[in-house]
Amino acid sequence: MTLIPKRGWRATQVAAACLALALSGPAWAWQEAPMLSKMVEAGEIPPVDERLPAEPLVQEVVEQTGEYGGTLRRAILGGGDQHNIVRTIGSDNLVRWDWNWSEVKPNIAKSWEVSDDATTFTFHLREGMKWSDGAPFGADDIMFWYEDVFLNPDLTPVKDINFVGASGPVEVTKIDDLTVEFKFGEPNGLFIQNLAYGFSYYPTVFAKHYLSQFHEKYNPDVQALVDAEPAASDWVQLFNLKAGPMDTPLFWQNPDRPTLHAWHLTNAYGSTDRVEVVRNPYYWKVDEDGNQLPYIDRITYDQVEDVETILLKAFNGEIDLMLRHIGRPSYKAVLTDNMERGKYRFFDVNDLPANSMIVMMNLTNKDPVKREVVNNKDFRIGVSHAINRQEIIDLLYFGSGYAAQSAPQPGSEFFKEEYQKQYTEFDPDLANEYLDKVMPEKDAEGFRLGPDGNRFQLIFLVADVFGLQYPDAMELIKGYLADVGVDIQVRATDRSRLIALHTANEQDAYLWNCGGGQKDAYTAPLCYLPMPSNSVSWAREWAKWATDKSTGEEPPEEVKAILAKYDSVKAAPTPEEQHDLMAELIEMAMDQFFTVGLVQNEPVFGLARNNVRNVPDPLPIAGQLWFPAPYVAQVYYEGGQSLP
Amino acid sequence: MTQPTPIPTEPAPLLRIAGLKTHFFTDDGVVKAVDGVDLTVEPGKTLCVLGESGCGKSIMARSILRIVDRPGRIVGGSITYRAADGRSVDLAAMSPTSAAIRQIRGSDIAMIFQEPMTSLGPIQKIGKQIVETILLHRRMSKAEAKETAIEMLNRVGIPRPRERFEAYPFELSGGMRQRAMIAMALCCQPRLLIADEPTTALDVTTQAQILDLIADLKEEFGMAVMLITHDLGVVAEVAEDVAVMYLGKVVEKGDVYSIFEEPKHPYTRALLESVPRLGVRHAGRLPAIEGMVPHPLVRPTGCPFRTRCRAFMPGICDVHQPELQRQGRTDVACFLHNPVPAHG
Amino acid sequence: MRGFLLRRLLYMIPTLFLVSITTFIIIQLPPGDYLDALAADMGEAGVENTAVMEALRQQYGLGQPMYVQYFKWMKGILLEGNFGISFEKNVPVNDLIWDRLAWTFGISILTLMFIWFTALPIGIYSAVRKYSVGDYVATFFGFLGLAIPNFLLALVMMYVAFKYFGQSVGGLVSPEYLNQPWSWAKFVDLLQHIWMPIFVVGTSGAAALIRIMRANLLDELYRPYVVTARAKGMSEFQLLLRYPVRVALNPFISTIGWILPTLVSGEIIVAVVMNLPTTGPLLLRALLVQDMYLAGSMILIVSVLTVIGTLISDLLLAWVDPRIRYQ
Amino acid sequence: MTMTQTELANAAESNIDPTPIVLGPWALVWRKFRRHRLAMVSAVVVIFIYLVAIFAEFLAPFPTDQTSVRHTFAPPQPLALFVTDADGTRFRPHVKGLKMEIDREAMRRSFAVDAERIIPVGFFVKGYEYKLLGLIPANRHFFGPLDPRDPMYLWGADRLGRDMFSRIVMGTRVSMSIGLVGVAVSLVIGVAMGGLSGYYGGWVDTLIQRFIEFIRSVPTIPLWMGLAAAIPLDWPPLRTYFVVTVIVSMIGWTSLAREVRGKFLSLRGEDFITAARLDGLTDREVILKHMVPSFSSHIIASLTLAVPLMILAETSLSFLGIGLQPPLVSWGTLLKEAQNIRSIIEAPWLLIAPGSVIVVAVLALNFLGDGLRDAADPYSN
Repeated sequence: MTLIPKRGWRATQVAAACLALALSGPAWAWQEAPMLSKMVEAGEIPPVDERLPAEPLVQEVVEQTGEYGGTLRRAILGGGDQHNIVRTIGSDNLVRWDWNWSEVKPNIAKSWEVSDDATTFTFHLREGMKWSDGAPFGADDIMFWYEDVFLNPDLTPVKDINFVGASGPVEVTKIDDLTVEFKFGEPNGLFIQNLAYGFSYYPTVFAKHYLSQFHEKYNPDVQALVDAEPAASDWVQLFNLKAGPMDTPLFWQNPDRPTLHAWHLTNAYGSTDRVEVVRNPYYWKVDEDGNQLPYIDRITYDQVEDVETILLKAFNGEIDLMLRHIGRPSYKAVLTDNMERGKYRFFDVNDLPANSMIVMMNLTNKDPVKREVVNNKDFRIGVSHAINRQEIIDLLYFGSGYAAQSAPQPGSEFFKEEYQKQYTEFDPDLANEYLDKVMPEKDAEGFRLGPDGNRFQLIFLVADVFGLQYPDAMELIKGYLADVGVDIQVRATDRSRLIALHTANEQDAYLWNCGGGQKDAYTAPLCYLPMPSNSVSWAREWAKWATDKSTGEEPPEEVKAILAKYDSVKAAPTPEEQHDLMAELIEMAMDQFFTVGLVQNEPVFGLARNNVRNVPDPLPIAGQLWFPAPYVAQVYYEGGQSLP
Repeated sequence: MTQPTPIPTEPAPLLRIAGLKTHFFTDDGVVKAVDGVDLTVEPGKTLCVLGESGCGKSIMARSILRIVDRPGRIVGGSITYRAADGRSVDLAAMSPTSAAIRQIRGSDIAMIFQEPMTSLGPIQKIGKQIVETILLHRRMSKAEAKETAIEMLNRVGIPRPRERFEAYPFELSGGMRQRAMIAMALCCQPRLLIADEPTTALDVTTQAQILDLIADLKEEFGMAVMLITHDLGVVAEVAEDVAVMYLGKVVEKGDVYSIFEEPKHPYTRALLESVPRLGVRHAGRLPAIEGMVPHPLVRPTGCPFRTRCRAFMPGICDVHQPELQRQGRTDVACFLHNPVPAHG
Repeated sequence: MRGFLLRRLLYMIPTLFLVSITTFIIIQLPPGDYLDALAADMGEAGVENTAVMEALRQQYGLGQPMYVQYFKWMKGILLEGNFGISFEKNVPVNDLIWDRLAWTFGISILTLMFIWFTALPIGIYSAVRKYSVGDYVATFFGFLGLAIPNFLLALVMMYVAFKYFGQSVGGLVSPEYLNQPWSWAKFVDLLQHIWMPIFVVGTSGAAALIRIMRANLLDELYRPYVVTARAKGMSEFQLLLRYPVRVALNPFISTIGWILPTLVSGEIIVAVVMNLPTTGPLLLRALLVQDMYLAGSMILIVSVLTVIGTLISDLLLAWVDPRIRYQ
Repeated sequence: MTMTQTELANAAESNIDPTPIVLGPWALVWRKFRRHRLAMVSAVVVIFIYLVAIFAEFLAPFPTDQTSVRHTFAPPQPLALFVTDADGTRFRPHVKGLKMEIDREAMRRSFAVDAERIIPVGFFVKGYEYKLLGLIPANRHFFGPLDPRDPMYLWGADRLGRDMFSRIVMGTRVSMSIGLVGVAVSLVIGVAMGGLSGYYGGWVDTLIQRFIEFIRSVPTIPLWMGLAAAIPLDWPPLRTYFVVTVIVSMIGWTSLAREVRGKFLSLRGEDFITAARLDGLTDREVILKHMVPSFSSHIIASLTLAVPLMILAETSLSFLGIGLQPPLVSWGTLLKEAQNIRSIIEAPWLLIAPGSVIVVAVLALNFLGDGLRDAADPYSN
């Protein structure tokens, strides 16, 4: 496998050199990392001018121009922690969000145009841009993805929702080697936003020169490769193995795959004690002084089995920059105690979902009695008033955070205090009043009887996720609800079982969080309307219906109206229209009060060694926003290496 | 030991036990298993120690070699052994783990036990166990030791000794095992062989063979034998001298003819009466000794046998302890024969 | 002896067959499959990607009925020695486990040695000096070792190592030696780390062994053959080692075969806490995410090891104890 | 010797000193056991622990789920017996109040002793309501603050401000009963299987031995995980608890069965068993009347030694998150909650308290079992 990129590089070397000579003016004098200079001297790679595109992305730095060198040390859990890598190096799409998460900026595409009706999007690529193995990157790679991967029913049995409009999948055409056009059958006003989020990595991760060897269309002898690979039994499996999705471990298990990322893998995730990534000599970003990024030579991820070990490593100063796993409120105190020993500081992380802790009651429950009750808004209001949010906050989060509904959060363009505060006050009498409207009868033990005359009982699933002590919260909630006569049973379970149960629509209720509190209200309004999702389901059957009218279950009119409104948001061509329609949608959703939000956390935190610079502070992150990935390239060590 | 021992006319004894006391300090109290035993073993002679189970004869024998298990301990008396070079040592004064006593064990004084099934190491080959003993006491190479061992196995009447050398104990019959034991005991040509009920676990024919073997070997090696038994038949067959023990004491001793012809102690008499004899018809049941051996922790006052004695004399036997005194041809400890001390 | 061996080998076949089926059932018992676990990982990271799931469902062939999956798996193992692939690591199970099994065996053997070297002398002492102060002390620490849950000890020791020795915690080598070729320095570093898991895993094993040795030896210590040996004039130490200890050791020899499988799967929790590159964490992770073939293969291997281990134990026992051999 | 034995009957009439009373086997066991001092002490400890388990609600001053916002991670408060003030020193058990400060930056609460504030503690105080032995409604507690709303954290408080002392006391019931129930399950299966195997021998023995080998060859943790995960989620916690117990007992029965088999095998050849058979007793009678009694003391000893194993197994299960679930409290779940660096550093009592209780209980049970085992064979030595 390693031979192919090399051959590819040799083949393209001449052409690339010609292009560079012909097209790139000598206006810039690029600088490179010392480690790359050595490689240039040794003849291993071409000089920096030939590696960079004609117009590299000039990356604004957070604080100041940095220094080259150093290894960024992190820890990675033994399995399932691919987002650890994704969020440090993975996210480099056609376009990106700026580091305040306010505006979409050029990235791989140096510019783009949107047609007036918001159906056609034309992207201009950077001339002379190269994959991490030195092979040129261009429109053909995007077309390879589109024609041979995306449209291939074997490789893509289900199309990613971001590239599908109401009338079908997007149409992509190559205008020339550096220009591609994405065309939808109807207006798609959110496309550029979507494209800036993590998932939309697809068009720019399929290196045709490398991956075509695994594709039956390009390699008639692909069966030989299949036979040589014990983990694959046909070419589709082989292709998936070599070109897996970035948000699964697969992507990070193929170090041979060329990428456009700032660092590339030297070994596969999961097979050794340490995953190591080394700088991509062809990375296409420079700082304002013309220094090729990234500043930092390599990143190591030491594989550990237990979060406790990561903490101890942090105390020991063996973690240079990290927020995943350790940025939890409960670790703040011990991390504070060891700041001097570990020589690190904290930075704020703006992880603001619509709500950190949401009671999601299944509105499409299979049990008709439970469904009838939870679909009654008065019941949900009653539940909401019965919960002592402040006590939860005080007990679990040291009083940091505030009571809130699942709604746009402060800072969001849709924020309204009335949304955030509705039904959040703790008032058992009021709760009883509302609940009496739904289930006035009680049994001998004081628990309310359902419409069928039996004690009404909901089984809540709870998994210990997000480091937010959900199981503890659930015990408290159980008590609050018992006080107002609602019998709930708590069943602690692990995450995967919880997911398995709710994707089978076999749950009554569970605790989770929900995106859509900030800018992502447009693209991930998971708690404002029924949407297909792996982890959020309060009305799974309606969501199914919304994507495919032949499946699932038709929702009531009010819900259909919200779904229709979202279609109109997507169709709106201008940001202003989008905003207005989205605001209307949120208003409708708030009135429906689908889910009961409980707590909004204060910003969490990340940890950086004292000489790690250019760390965005506060750093916004969200489920879709795979930060800090696009901005790690401009992080550097003062002194060129980590503190001893 | 109020009287000085009469100066023997014969050569000095091989082993002289005087006032030996071996007590067991258990949680429930002190068990006086051996409580003042006086014995002598003459060179080249066979002494039979006779007594019921639990009378302390085995403990006495083990005391000689100092292999009494804890919590047993010698608390008094002496065991004087006259070595081949004529010097005498007091075994009772030695430390049971000392090199000196270890040199005597197996080499000067050897012992065989009543359970040939369990007295051999279960998972070591017979030959190895014998060779081990030889190498402990004799300076010779392993090969020589092996030859000696095989020769010894042959000598004790084990057929195909070279083959049996490689056998494990469980592969042999009881008689063969006891022969192997004897071979092991005699491989260093001891001057005294202590045989602790060596035939109990064997069938009658084998018993006779083993006894014959011991007698033959005794002659051959010119060693003394201390045979511990409860079997009067055995005594009659092999003994030259006899000592009768009861509750940790020797109650009567003498040469075998005197004891059998003229037993003086009521216990000795009772023992002899309880043996069926050819040609003697008993009117009813064979007479047996009345009563049971007292509990070891509850020793009777005065004469230990008084609880079962047909000639019990109140006021004498339960007050005074009889001492062993020469009466005619035997030594006996009984107030029927000995003078009663004036004061208790 | 040959008949015995043959019979035992024959018995193994149905046992192993049963084991393979049970293994498969065990890994299928929990509801859901690997993709649910993957979805959960993604969901916790806030990632929503429903399209990916469908593609992967085909990739892993998870839609097929259970017996089909079982037969495919068994066929691969029996005919090609192919244990299937790990869903999460996307490499053949074979590539993943042997390395870790080697580490596991290494640590197991060292632990075993640690246990034997500490426990046997203490156990012998404890039996010979029964009810002495030393015996009470040994007994007390023995039971203490049994009573402290291993993972508790592991965590506390790690914290102590971190707090007072400033040692880099977790794993068997310091971070700077990860992914490095073997060198003397790396080996020394390994020695500095490896004692901790050996100690933690060893304590409870040693504790149990002390107790067993003491009990076994007490059974043998007052047997007539010991008296015989003593009467031969052997020194106490010599005869102790040659006779009663030798016999009392038999039960241990018979457990050698058991040790490997228990250490492979028994110390999972310690391995997770201490971050050891052994099979334990791999197995646990595989079970948690229902990485079916990986988990199944490891359980199967452990089970086979147990069965083989039992056989080896029995053979060893027959070898060291002639009484059994000739039965 | 035969002569003494035949005379046994006549012994009484002759001039015999009082012989010590002949003790029955159980009395002998007891006599031997009593001498094992450590085991005696342990027996007392074990009885004490079970009493705590039985009267848990009475002994626990607070409900296990009573949270307190003001006392998360409150350190243990020492119990003082005397009050010294202007009126002199008087006997008045109390704990000192706690002052709490929040450090928002480090997200922690720190506590200082408020020497001014005395929280009087009394015996047989009123508190939350419960049912003694599950039957008798009551609200008196052995001891506690006179005002049940006052805080008293003798062993500190956990992350939700719950009283560790009460939680450990209540956890005793679950943990200790898991041991007992688990052992009972093991006993039934183990004796039945071992008995069949050892008594009949032959193909029955082979079959059962293969089965045991098979069970033992399946690694425990995957087996546990598989079984635990297969428990339907809508089962109430108590039923889940029972199933977990059965799962835990899976580890016990095979070794017990082997032991029983060994005993059966050795007894089978004994004369008294042969005699009983020749007397025409059925197999069942032989087993129950003659064989089981002759090794029951051994079985009891092994059972005692199995209980601590079960307790530890439960902690392992809890550690893996597949054991008991809240609101059930066991020592294992308490230990699991404290299994993190944060607890070791910030609230070590969360680890120390349940940890030492487990160690003490397991130690006591082990010593007890050891003593029983030593005493089990009254005729040895």
